[in-house]
Amino acid sequence: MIEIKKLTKQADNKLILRGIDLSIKKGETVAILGPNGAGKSTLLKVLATLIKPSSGHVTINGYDLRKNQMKIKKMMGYLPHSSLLYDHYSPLENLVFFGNVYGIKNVEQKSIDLVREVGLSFFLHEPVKNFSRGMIQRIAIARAIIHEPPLLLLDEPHTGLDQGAINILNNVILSMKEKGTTTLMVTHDFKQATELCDRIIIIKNGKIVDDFRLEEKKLNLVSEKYQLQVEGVS
Amino acid sequence: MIEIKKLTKQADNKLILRGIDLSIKKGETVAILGPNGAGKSTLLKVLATLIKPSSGHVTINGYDLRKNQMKIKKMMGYLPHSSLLYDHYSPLENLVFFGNVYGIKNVEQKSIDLVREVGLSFFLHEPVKNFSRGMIQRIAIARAIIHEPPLLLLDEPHTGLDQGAINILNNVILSMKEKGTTTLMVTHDFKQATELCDRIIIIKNGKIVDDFRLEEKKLNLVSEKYQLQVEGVS
Amino acid sequence: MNTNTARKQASLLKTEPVAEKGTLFPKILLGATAVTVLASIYMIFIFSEVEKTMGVVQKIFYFHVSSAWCAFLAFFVTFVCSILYLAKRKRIFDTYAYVSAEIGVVFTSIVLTTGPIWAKSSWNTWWAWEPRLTTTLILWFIYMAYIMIRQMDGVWDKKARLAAVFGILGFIDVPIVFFAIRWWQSKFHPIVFGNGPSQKGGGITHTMLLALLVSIAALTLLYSYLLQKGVNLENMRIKVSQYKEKLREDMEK
Amino acid sequence: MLRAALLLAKKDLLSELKTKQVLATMIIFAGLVILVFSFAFDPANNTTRAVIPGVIWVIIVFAGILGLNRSFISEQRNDTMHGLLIAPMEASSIFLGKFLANFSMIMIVELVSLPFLFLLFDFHILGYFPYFLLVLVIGSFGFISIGTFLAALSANSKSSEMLLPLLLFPVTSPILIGAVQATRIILTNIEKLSSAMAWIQLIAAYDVIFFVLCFILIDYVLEV
Amino acid sequence: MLRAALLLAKKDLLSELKTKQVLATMIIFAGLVILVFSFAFDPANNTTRAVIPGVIWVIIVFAGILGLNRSFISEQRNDTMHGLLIAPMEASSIFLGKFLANFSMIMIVELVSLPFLFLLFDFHILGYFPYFLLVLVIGSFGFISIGTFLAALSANSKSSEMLLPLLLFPVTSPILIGAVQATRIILTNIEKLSSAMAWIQLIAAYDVIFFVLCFILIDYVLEV
Ligand code: HEM
Ligand SMILES: Nc1ncnc2c1ncn2[C@@H]1O[C@H](COP(=O)(O)OP(=O)(O)OP(=O)(O)O)[C@@H](O)[C@H]1O
Ligand SMILES: Nc1ncnc2c1ncn2[C@@H]1O[C@H](COP(=O)(O)OP(=O)(O)OP(=O)(O)O)[C@@H](O)[C@H]1O
Ligand SMILES: [Mg+2]
Ligand SMILES: [Mg+2]
Repeated sequence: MIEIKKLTKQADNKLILRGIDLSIKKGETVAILGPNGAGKSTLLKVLATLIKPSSGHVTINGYDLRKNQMKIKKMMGYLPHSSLLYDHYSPLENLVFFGNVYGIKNVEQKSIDLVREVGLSFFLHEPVKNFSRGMIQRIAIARAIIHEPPLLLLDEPHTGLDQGAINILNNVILSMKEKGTTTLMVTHDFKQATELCDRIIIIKNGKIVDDFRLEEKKLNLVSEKYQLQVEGVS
Repeated sequence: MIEIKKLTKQADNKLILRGIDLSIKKGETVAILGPNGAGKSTLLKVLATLIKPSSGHVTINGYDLRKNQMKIKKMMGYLPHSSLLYDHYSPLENLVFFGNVYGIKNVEQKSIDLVREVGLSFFLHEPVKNFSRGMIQRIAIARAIIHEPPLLLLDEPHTGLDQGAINILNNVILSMKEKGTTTLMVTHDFKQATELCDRIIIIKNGKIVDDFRLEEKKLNLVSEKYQLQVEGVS
Repeated sequence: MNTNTARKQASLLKTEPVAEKGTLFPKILLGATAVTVLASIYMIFIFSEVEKTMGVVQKIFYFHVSSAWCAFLAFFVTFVCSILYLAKRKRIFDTYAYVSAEIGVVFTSIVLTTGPIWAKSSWNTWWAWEPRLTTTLILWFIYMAYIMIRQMDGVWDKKARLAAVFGILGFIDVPIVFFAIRWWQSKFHPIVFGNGPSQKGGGITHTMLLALLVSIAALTLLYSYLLQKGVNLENMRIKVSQYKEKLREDMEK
Repeated sequence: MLRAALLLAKKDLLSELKTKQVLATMIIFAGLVILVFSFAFDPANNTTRAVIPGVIWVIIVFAGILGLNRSFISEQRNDTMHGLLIAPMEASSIFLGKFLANFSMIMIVELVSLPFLFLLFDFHILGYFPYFLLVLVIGSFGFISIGTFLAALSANSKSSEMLLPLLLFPVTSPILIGAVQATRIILTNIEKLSSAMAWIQLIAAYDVIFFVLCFILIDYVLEV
Repeated sequence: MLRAALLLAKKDLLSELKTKQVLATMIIFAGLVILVFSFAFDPANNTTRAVIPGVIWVIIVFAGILGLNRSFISEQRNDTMHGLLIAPMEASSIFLGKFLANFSMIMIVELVSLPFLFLLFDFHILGYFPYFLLVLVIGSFGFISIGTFLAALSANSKSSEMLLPLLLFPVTSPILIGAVQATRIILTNIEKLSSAMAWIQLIAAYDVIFFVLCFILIDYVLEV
């Protein structure tokens, strides 16, 4: 699904990504761990076509990231730190707008279903700006998956969610996984990473320092490996 | 330290807080749990003098919230969802500005120390807007504690922090606790709540539904009680 | 906007006490208004004499001056209620301030239409950039801005607070309008009451003065009737939305 | 591509229209701007009449800047701009959508404010009305298209915030100069219509060149 | 209180020095207005002199609004406004700080653009220079102080850019009328200095009343 070769990203003179090589197969659920400022979000942004890499080569589903942006954009759902929602619009209006942008059919019904799924039916018509953090995050998740993308890029998706919403999100990710969706998830929460993912990548200082599969869901293994790699960093 | 009596908050006709009675003693560390949209952040905002309650009575350290705002503001450190930092300014400039606003002495040195403490010495002079989420959160924490307030209001302070930073934050909170600081912390992370706090409050639908002390640090107890109260909510 | 409020006013008059029950007061007010309005019409058109130089057009005078007075009164009520709101934070003051400002805008609009009609026949121009005319226009703009603040998005208490602040600031223009011709020695606009520098124009006789007083009384009564009615309507609207919210909350449980 | 652009324009205009206040706001705004000019320049005075062409374009530029600034800055809250960038729409659609929204807004402002202005300053332009309209439309077109482009540029490139104002005026000044001159000739000196037409042609050529250029270059501007 | 206000003003001005965006917009806009008017009028022509007082205040008003708009909206990013509100400083300090920053900005704009204007129109005002300066300062003072207050008020609205002129123009119009009249008398008709002084007194009185009012009322505006 995703092939990354010698990817680097430089901002001014600062190297943020220093040569990333990575290959992710279709259907995998990959967690990306790493200390603050390691370059995790930057990597996701590159994959989301939001920033151009300085050098290196990326293909997604066979499409070159530089040349076939339109195709890639269509099949990708991206959930960044910010919500990407219009403050003055209600959840429904937001979802309908983005649904239309992605050209999906039967937008209205689909949006209503999604809002119900994330448990905010009662707030369907209220402007998003009055929402609490967790409620905004729920709508943001709905926005990211409205076009049922075969590739999901999630940047700390569990932020601000309560226990119920975490369960909803995990179920969504798992059910999409069953449909064959590939998921990349940046997180600082080892517990969720172990629960959801079958592969863990640790990034430090713009480089991949560890990359292992997680056959049994063992929390200890993850924190051990993380400790080992990141020890003495901050 | 904090006395809340029959506090309600209404936005238009929507009741957000429906009669909160709470009394917190000096030096306590209290975790506030609850589902999304329960009104936790709103409660904190009321205490931070950011919104006026619709009815009810609040005193902090004996000062009335309506009348003695200045005194209360001076002794309160507040960390909300947004960072409250100026994007174009570097961490140093931000901290110096806020330090000056609080009228503390030797601002420059203190700011440098704080930035070092949160592990960002290397970024002392770079504008905050380029920072990663965790880095911003670190500076935001530094901003909230720069005047060594005897009362800390933290709204999901662990958001976006990596393991190292979580340890730093927890140490800061614990060491401030030893100095007698009272802390109110909204969080969705039971683990941190159990580790740090000696009292747990559960809010649901704008009301306090549970309030218990945590003599032994038992994670299970917290999630059990939470489950019990919030069950079937979302 | 202006036509909007005017229409609302019209519908206010038409839709009779369907929902409103209770005290006798509004009915008395309505009766008194009707009687004085009829009386003033009689006074204006039949009782009082026709002015010598201007002729029948001068009859506009009574509407012109009395609606100006009512506009001032309405804005004064807004001013006072705004202060009261900031001090007491009771929603009722806010409602009064708002409704009163809307009515005041309507009256100002009447002044701004009768004025030019009159001006066309007596000064032979629709409009002149003259202190009182300009300041009156500004007054109209200020209270349009006040209404725009009310239309902002957000919770009512925020809007009420900001509007109250602006209601206090904006009122400063009212005395300016009143004194404009007295300070600036206007060439155009006549002064009738008080002693300005140039005591010309007007030439008011006893019958005219009487007619004027009656029509001022009539319009003041009309104003209080409209105010009372508007406040009732607004209160009703608030109650309905409260019930709606309650229903929704019940559903939520 | 057009579909996406229309969607975007609709969204922008709807979010303005939702409150239903826009038109009221604009009318009052226009009235007030004219009020300010009537303080500044005595409308009765005949020489100040000559100000009108200038006033018209000052209004357009000023209202335009307010709108343009907003147009992309409003997409900064919650980074909604990123939402558009990751969506399967071309950068040129975003440009076109924003341009359409801005252009309709400025047209509404002009439609509302200029009649006021003429009324107030007692100006009669019936005969040359089509020409006047033409100047207005192509002048605003150029100003807004370049403005939209540069607003995108300045809103997006994080390091170069001072670009919008610094670039907008110099780049659009040929349009503005041409428009003021053409307006003046049409309104006060209609015999020289041919020279006004020359100005109009100049503006039109400039418009076309820049619109095409913006269309091509917007791809590079809207990279994050 | 003054200390906090100065801190805030310093912060705003420093961040302006870093990005230079607002000041650049204001100055370039001022330049544009001058340019447009110099097309409309032959600067050499003597009768067009009458326009200059108007042009001066048009520049101040419109450039001022561009700056005022920014002043509170810039505090919305990351909710830094809340940072100020929870700090132990009074609302009036915030007002004073913002006022100082805005006032210095507009003074810079005037300082830069007016000499340019006089040069272009070949105007000699040496004799009455102190009076002229006085009018400028107290006129700008009133305009900016009321403007800062209303900017704080309108920042609560979604379309604050449009709301601000709506609120600001009518409330400040007495100041503007007075300032234009006083400027005109001083620049073209110095014999009537006494009537200019009357205008100046009027403006001064208005300034004082409103400054005090704003100072009292800002508490209510800056509640969240
Ligand atoms: C063209 C627009 C006009 C406007 C906006 C206007 C506005 C006003 C206002 C606001 C007042 C009330 C102030 C007060 O009671 O002191 C007033 C009063 C009055 N107006 Fe007008 N007016 C206009 C035209 C005229 C004309 C054409 C005449 C007659 C030639 C006229 C004659 C009067 C008189 C006699 C009063 C009572 C004056 C007093 O003693 O204050 N007005 N006008
Ligand atoms: N435009 C930029 N200019 C300079 N440095 C930048 C820029 N953008 C990002 N950086 C730097 O790149 C580094 C990586 O940022 P990134 O957001 O990818 O971190 P992250 O791994 O997501 O961290 P976190 O866990 O805190 O979210 C940071 O040190 C940041 O300061
Ligand atoms: N201005 C407002 N107008 C209407 N409703 C509001 C307003 N502000 C907050 N609310 C509502 O109040 C409720 C509580 O919000 P609050 O931010 O306190 O929740 P929270 O407990 O912090 O949730 P989270 O865990 O998601 O952060 C939400 O349902 C929100 O929609
Ligand atoms: Mg990140
Ligand atoms: Mg919250």
